[in-house]
Amino acid sequence: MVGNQLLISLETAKACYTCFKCVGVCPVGLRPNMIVKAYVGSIVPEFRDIYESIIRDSNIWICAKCLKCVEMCPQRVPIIEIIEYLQHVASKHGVVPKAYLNMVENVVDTYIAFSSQTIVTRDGDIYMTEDVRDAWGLNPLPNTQDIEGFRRRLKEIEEAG
Amino acid sequence: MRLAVFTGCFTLVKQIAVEASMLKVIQYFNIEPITPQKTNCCGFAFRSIAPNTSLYLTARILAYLNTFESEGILTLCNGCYLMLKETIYRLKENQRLLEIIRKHLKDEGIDIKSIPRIIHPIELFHDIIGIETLKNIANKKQYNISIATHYGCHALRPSTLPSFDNPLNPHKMENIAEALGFKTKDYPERLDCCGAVLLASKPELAMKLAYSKIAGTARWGFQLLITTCPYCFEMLDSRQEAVMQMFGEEPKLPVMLLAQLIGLQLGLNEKDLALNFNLSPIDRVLPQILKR
Amino acid sequence: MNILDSSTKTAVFICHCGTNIGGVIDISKIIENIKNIPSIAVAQDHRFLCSTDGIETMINSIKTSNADRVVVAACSFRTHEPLFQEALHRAGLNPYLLELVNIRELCSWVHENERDRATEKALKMIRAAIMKIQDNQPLKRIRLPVTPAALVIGGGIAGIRAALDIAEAGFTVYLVEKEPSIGGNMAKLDKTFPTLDCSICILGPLMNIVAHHPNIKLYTYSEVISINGRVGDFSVKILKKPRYVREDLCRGCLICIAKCPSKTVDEFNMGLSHRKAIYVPFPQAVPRIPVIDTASCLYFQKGICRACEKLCPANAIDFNQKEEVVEIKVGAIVVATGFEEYNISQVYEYSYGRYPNIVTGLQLERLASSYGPTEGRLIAPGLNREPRRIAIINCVGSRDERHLPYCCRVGCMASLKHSWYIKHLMPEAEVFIFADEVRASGKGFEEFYRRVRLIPGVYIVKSKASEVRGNPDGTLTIKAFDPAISSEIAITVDLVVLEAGIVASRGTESIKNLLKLGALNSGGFLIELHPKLNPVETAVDGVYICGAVSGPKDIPDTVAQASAAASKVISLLSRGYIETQPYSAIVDESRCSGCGVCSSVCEYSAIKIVKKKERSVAVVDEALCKGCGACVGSCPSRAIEIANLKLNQIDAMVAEILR
Amino acid sequence: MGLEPRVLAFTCTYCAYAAAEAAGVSKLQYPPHIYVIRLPCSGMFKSYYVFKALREGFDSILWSGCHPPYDCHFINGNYKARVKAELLKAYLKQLGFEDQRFRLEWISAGEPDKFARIAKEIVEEAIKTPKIIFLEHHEAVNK
Repeated sequence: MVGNQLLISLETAKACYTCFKCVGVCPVGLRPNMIVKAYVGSIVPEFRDIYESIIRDSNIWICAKCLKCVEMCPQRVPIIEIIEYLQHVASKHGVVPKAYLNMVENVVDTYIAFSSQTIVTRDGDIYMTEDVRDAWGLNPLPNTQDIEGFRRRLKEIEEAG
Repeated sequence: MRLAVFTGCFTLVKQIAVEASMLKVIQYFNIEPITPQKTNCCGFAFRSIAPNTSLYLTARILAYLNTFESEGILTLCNGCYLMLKETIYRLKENQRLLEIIRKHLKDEGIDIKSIPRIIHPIELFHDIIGIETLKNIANKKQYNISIATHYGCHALRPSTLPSFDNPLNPHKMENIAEALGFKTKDYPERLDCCGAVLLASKPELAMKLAYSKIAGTARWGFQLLITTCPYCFEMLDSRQEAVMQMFGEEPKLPVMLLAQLIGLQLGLNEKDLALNFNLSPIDRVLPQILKR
Repeated sequence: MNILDSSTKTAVFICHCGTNIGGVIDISKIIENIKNIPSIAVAQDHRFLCSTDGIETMINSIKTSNADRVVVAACSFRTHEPLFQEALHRAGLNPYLLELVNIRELCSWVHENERDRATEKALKMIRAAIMKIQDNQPLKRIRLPVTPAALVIGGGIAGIRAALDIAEAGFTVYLVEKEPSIGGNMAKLDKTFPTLDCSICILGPLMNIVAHHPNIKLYTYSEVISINGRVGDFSVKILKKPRYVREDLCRGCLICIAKCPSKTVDEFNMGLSHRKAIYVPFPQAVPRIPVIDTASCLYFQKGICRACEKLCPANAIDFNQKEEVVEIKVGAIVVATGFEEYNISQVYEYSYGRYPNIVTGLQLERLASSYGPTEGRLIAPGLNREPRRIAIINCVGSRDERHLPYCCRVGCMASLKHSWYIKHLMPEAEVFIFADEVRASGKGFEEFYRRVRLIPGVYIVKSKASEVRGNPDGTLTIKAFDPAISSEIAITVDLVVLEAGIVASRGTESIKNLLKLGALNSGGFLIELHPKLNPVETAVDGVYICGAVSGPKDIPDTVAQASAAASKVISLLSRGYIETQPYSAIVDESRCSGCGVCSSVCEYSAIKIVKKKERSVAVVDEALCKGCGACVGSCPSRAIEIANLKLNQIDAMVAEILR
Repeated sequence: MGLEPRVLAFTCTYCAYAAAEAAGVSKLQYPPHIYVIRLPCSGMFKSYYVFKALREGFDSILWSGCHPPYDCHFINGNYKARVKAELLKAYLKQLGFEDQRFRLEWISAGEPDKFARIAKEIVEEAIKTPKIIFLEHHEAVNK
């Protein structure tokens, strides 16, 4: 789910006929069909509990985004979009792994998702990122001079909804 | 030919070999790489938690690279490749958001003027540089090395977006390896996930996925695995020892980048190809490949 | 024409069709409106105009009001036009003075939520028809004779049954089969579900009757290459491919096959074994005359060998045989070209084609068959031993938006039958069936399902298998999720059977093009005229379809359709004549300049330019004219028109809709 | 009430009209502004019908038949329609009619959803397109 076109049409999601193919193929043991069902049923009170528990449950974040379920689904249910939608809803409720927030913070501070770190060679030598980049004649990491404007724009964009 | 090279954060800070080897190799084929100084995260990490921001970040890359004269964007990372492809498609669908994003881009003095071609390294070697060129380099030399190919999930899937190969039964990487004189064969774990997406949030699960990928591949008797993606490389090469130890096994599968493999054939030296950063036991196959 | 000073009297009848029309459209409002049109003699509604009471009311009203034209606003002309035309006839009117307005399919059903606008639209449609009918003329049908013979294309169980039924009624039947033997897919089956009777034992006798029936002329190893003409009078060209074995001399000793040194892949055994270059596809083949396959014959490829020619005691081998084209005349055609399995190597997750021990359902039939490649011993290809554990995966390619959206209708039962085969041949084996649904709707099917469930060692997993993966030792692992135990499972087996989806056979499209049958359904199936009411008829008069060519079917349904198609053919042939449609082109000679453009666009050569009183004018042969209107579109002088669809009638409708 | 705009669909009996009826059978809903006239074959195409309907006050015209190459029940009527329709399209453009005023579509009997979709599209387009104003002769001269 990229872009706030959140509501995946119910019609494509309801095409699911519960064949469990997505469950068998999921490498991390998610139950995509249950997530789809919860999404479809989120407007019916009887299914609402499941929907809410999925959102509160951090399990939804174990999706490895390998997209195998999407490829194998015989009814072309946009499973990954539903999962990402529910992740979005969950993050709005504060359920989001810390690692994601770290990455976000990094981007806001330095344009990129990771800060410089140690790199090991096969011989056991240890270098810092900047030194390796320099030694191999590669560009240095991005300059963070005008990061303030970048931050402001990120904020405005997300609020534009 | 001029190509803008988008490295992506993980290549930038960790898997420097991906960038170093690729830049060296493509220059050999008369491709002039443009390596922009300004760059930002492709937004993959924001996909679900801040979808608009993720689109903006990718759009910013597209707009910034627009300022250079190039025939396309070569993305070194599968995740970035998917984000760039998907964003182009999404922004076409959502004109309103596109306008908002363009307004912010214009603030910075950049704009999405044209839609560039997004190029995956495999596509570059197979379709742009071409199999015939690679065959000439190999010069009919045959190696007794059986190579397992690893494309990575986001290089191929989802099949709803345009793809450089058949998303469910790709063959271009095999073609490249065979053109270089290596043996390949289909194996069931070929399209499995390396687990890297979970590396930050669920490291143990990520290691488990990497283990089943490595162990599953190794049982077919391959001598070498090749990939292009920095994340897949991290999981399968850099962390192979840790992954295997977690399950009480020894590292056993040499892993190399596609660009490194081609670079060795071109006679580039090991330092240029940054082969000292490969932590998997590539010493097992390196002498055989170097013996030209 | 202005209806205000019209001298015609029009009767209008509007059908409620229960609530189908009346539930959306305000019919009383429409009646009120059209009653004010001066030319209207009577305007009535009825709950079900097609009922006996409706028809009687209609006839009475026409008679008492002395109406000379009738507009009926109801359903599709495809369903009830003949019925209402008959009513006009009984009321003493020419049946072509009827105008049918479809306010159901084209209005009430498609605008269910917009009652007011639907009512307005229906009113306009009816008023337009009233305007149009003012210019309708009485028309007459022409009778033409019917050739008392039929062509049946396809020699599977459907074609065999249809041919036998027509032949039994005393008519000549030409049965054309592209393979060297008749029998089709049913001959490949070992047993049939749910009764488990031996397939060839019930098919074989029928094949032999076909071969010797005095009214059936059998063309095997032949193809239909052209079809021209119309219902009652088709001329058909059949291409007889050379067998290189003379049918009149061969005694069927098959010594030639025993001595042939060249081998190639056996198509009848679905590629699981080899056959000789000279071969009969299977022991019960009809006719039992060998065919030489030139692609693998050493004589045709390299000019050597000729062993069969030397050894044949009847001197039946003839390497100089040529293709032969036979031309026949028939009154009706039955298409029964059947099905084939979908190319499931495209369903990548099941790895068909990557490992030898993954077979399709039909391949398993051959493996289980006593005249198959292993003579009835079940051997896993590639492993060359009896499999101990077998997985059967259903719906491969079927019910899948990426491949075939429809159900194959036989896979569920076939998978149960296959597990029965396996347990019958190897009682110790373990069988896993992966089926997210088991569709057992036929007679005796659910009972059979229960019977198989109770067999020890048969396990049914109620989900679609996710993936099939090979192992280095040649076994295969199926990954799936079992909802019953709510857990992922990985089952390692020696043989995987994929129940493949079903598509129309490869030749169907070319037959469709020869016959101008129009579109195909997904899967390449031919479309019936009406899915409920005309399941064996097509859009082309005199052309009938039966069996799996119109969609996946099991054997009982196929045979029932074949007999249905045959009875349609018999009633056409025994009546002996057809009546043409009367909507032919008519020429206004006062406007015609004789330029001949109409004649040049007519595909049926129905228009000739004739000199009449020093002027050239176009003349239409009504027996040849199909009423397509191509001439109308081409005429620069507006001199040629289609009867009862004249230019001014269309103008009148356009003007009335906009009024 | 009021059905504005108004769209006229000429359909061939064997494909497009069959599709329109099948759309009814499947209860596919589309706007009621579209009126269907059944012709035997799309090959009956005559520019006159289109001009006449536009002149009389229809906003858009749909001409529909069977898919090329083989679907036509009358051998090649769809090709005859296509040749003339393409000419007409060019001519309408010269006369200043918008492109969406006239559409040629192939709809097979098995595509009721396509008929419904096109009906929806063409009506929506017609709603967006301003009414045609035909000037009387003297007005045209004055302009």
